[in-house]
Amino acid sequence: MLDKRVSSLADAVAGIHDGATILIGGFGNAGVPVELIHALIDHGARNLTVVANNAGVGRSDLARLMAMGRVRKIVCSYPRSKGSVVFEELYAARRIELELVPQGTLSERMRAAAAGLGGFYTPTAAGTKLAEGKEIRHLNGRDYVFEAPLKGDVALIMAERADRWGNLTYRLTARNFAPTMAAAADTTIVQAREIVELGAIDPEAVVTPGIFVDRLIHVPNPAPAGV
Amino acid sequence: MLDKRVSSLADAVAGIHDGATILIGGFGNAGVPVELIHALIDHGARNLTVVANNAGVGRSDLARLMAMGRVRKIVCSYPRSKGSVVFEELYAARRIELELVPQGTLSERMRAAAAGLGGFYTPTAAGTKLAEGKEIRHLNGRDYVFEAPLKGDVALIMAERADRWGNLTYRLTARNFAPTMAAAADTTIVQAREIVELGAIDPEAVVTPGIFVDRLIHVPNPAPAGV
Amino acid sequence: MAPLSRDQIAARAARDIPDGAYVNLGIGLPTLVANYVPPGREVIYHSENGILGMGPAPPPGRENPDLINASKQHVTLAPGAAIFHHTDAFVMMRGGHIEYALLGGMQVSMTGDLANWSTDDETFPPAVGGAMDLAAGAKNIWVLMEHTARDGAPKILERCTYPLTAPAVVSRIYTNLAVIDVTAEGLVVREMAPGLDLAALQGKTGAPLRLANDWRPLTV
Amino acid sequence: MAPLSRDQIAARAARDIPDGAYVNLGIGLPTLVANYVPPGREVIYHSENGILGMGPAPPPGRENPDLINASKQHVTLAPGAAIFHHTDAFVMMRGGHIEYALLGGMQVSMTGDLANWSTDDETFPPAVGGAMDLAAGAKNIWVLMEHTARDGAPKILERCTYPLTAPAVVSRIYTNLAVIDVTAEGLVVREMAPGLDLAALQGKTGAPLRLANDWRPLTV
Repeated sequence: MLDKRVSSLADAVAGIHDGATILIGGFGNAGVPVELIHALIDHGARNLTVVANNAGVGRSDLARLMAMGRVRKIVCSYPRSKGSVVFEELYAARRIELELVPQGTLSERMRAAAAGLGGFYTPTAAGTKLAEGKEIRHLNGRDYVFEAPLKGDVALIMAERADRWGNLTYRLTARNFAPTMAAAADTTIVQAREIVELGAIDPEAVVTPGIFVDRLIHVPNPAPAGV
Repeated sequence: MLDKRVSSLADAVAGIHDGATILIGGFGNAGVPVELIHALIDHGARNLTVVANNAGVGRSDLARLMAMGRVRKIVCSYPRSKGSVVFEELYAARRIELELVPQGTLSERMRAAAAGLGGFYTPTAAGTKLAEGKEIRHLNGRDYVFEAPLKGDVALIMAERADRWGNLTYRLTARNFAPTMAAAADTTIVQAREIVELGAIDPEAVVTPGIFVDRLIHVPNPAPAGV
Repeated sequence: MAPLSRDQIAARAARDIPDGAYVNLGIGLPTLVANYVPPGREVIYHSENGILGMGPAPPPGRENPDLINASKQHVTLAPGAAIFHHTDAFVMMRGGHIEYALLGGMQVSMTGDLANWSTDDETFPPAVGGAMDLAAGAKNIWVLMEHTARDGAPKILERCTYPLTAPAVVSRIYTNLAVIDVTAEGLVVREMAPGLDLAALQGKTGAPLRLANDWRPLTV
Repeated sequence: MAPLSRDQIAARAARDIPDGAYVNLGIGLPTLVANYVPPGREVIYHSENGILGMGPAPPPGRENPDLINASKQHVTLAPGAAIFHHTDAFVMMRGGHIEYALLGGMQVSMTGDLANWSTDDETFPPAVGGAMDLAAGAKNIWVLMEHTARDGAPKILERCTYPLTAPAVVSRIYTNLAVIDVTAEGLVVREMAPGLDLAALQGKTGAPLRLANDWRPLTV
């Protein structure tokens, strides 16, 4: 029987190794897997590379993980957020590395990893300093930048509803990066508000098919992010 | 008011020009936009390039369009089907050009066009004769083939349900290539079994957002394909 | 001379958005545009975090924490809205499906180069978000901004001094003083604030301007 | 000697599919595998036209024309199934998410090259479908085929003579005569049909075979 449910948050994040690349879902405060981030904090892995759209707010959650010196590098489109402080401090002190990636390129690079592609050419950032040092190719009368796939060892994401095979649905814009990240990591770990019987999710309404999910933990009342 | 509904099949296919590249949805007999193909036959455009997974069956629908000498070239992964005859005849007589593309590459090339990418590297077909003459790049210890985007002037697709903005849902595996083709053509023309009020489709259940759709014709009882 | 207020710049740009258009409004000044679209026009707003058919802000107390826009503000859905994931949202942007992107600008060059993401100030970390994807991909890029910086320095230049967001993408500029088209023959003033003449406008602009034969006073 | 029937080849391969595996069954012989998965194992079948969690054929009269598999046969959905579009189906295949692809084979080389899409016969048009994507992308490629062609010619060769589907991808071969692993040290016979010895098997094989120390009789 295929059953991806685990019984504790500690089990959910077990085995994450030092130096791992962790994809973390969420855009603003929507879809942030708060309890999984807390579990990662408790777990102790360090020297991490974190891929996320933002670099945390306040001093909790991802910001706390960074403040503890556990994040070596962040790959991110918009590290500054309303209320972000920890990233700025670490950046000014040169204690964290930043790879700044345009948001669509960030998402597309993860999709390329998910899809088994070797890379792609995008017009985004062509002719700007974010393309410096990258391969430029002129195609169909326009400059494109070569971008490589971006794969995670682990993805941490939040879902609305799940079944034991790992089929997922999301809630409105909490969906954001989650479907792409789920498919782009070797081990995808999901916290779900609700776990339903197999067959209870309409096959046409599944957003993330279970094949992209490895572990599932039930977190019925997640704490709000960014507080 | 944004209203993509047109009142006749002739209006739906109006303006398709000779030499156009037409993406046609469907896999097997599921999701084939039969009435739109008939409208294209009646419309008269010729010298067409057709992109479709199969090259028609029997002597009706797409096979009929080909038999009329209206298709110069077909881009396709599996031109032979159970019951296909017209393509074989034209191919043997060298009266049609075939570009054979692996099914996943076909789909991904259309997605690249939809996504504004300049091309991508895929491991599919590397080391095979379908990669002959193509750029090969060694990335991450593996050979990849460069593939260019594949854009349509027109896409013809079948949906289950639509609203006047062109939001679409599909029926089971009739979905197949339609969401990708809808996004990959300059003019996307949809026949829908049902047209509902704006707001009647759950925003989270929309499969093809209306931005990818240009014209919508109500065909409540489509004829089965392949007969 | 009667320069426009920020709301008036937004209202002026709103007048040019056609019925049925797919539009992405950038952070800041452009977000005001939604308040001024003329009645009777149905405009479909895109948000890069996965919404097409975004509605206005909810009434106080009706905010849904899972329904926010790209500026992380609470929003609603219009009837006909669709929700999708980030990668698909950027397919729409990069792939030329968004018809109009109305963006803020720090600088615009006479050839339509846009700089709106970084002042190259190294004392704080850079952030780009979706600005480059939108600038590279939307069909029409309109910039809404004050005509000059706070210190009076021109923001419309022969060449941008700030790092580019994308080269040669802006087709129209709406400022508090003028509406200017970026054309193959250079910058063409379509509208000027009443009381202003071309010489005065040119004095506040860092690139040569030409007055359209059919130019009109800039009014809302 | 007791060579296996086609159903027995399928049954033998089915025994090696672990509980909870994501599996794509190729056209022909591999489709029989689903009939022989040992009870108690939950196997999730993928179909490249957009199904994960494909169930068996429906009873006569209950066919749904919109629910077909990659061979265009009517199928059903298992509880827990998901439907998606073609591009996403191939993300699963190309991206290494499918754990086992069980494919038919025309020829397999001693280094795991697979030829299963074309005999290079130019009298009829070529067709490839999803064969190359699956062969290039699935985690484990197992080939199920008769040990020799109808004319007795070996199908396991030092080098394929037919056009390749993908180079160096096959890890295991199930035939009517043997189960053979493709290893870095060459072809290793894990199981042989009762009554057959290595010399006899080698006589029907176009590449050198080595017998595993712990080889066993091939039974279902």
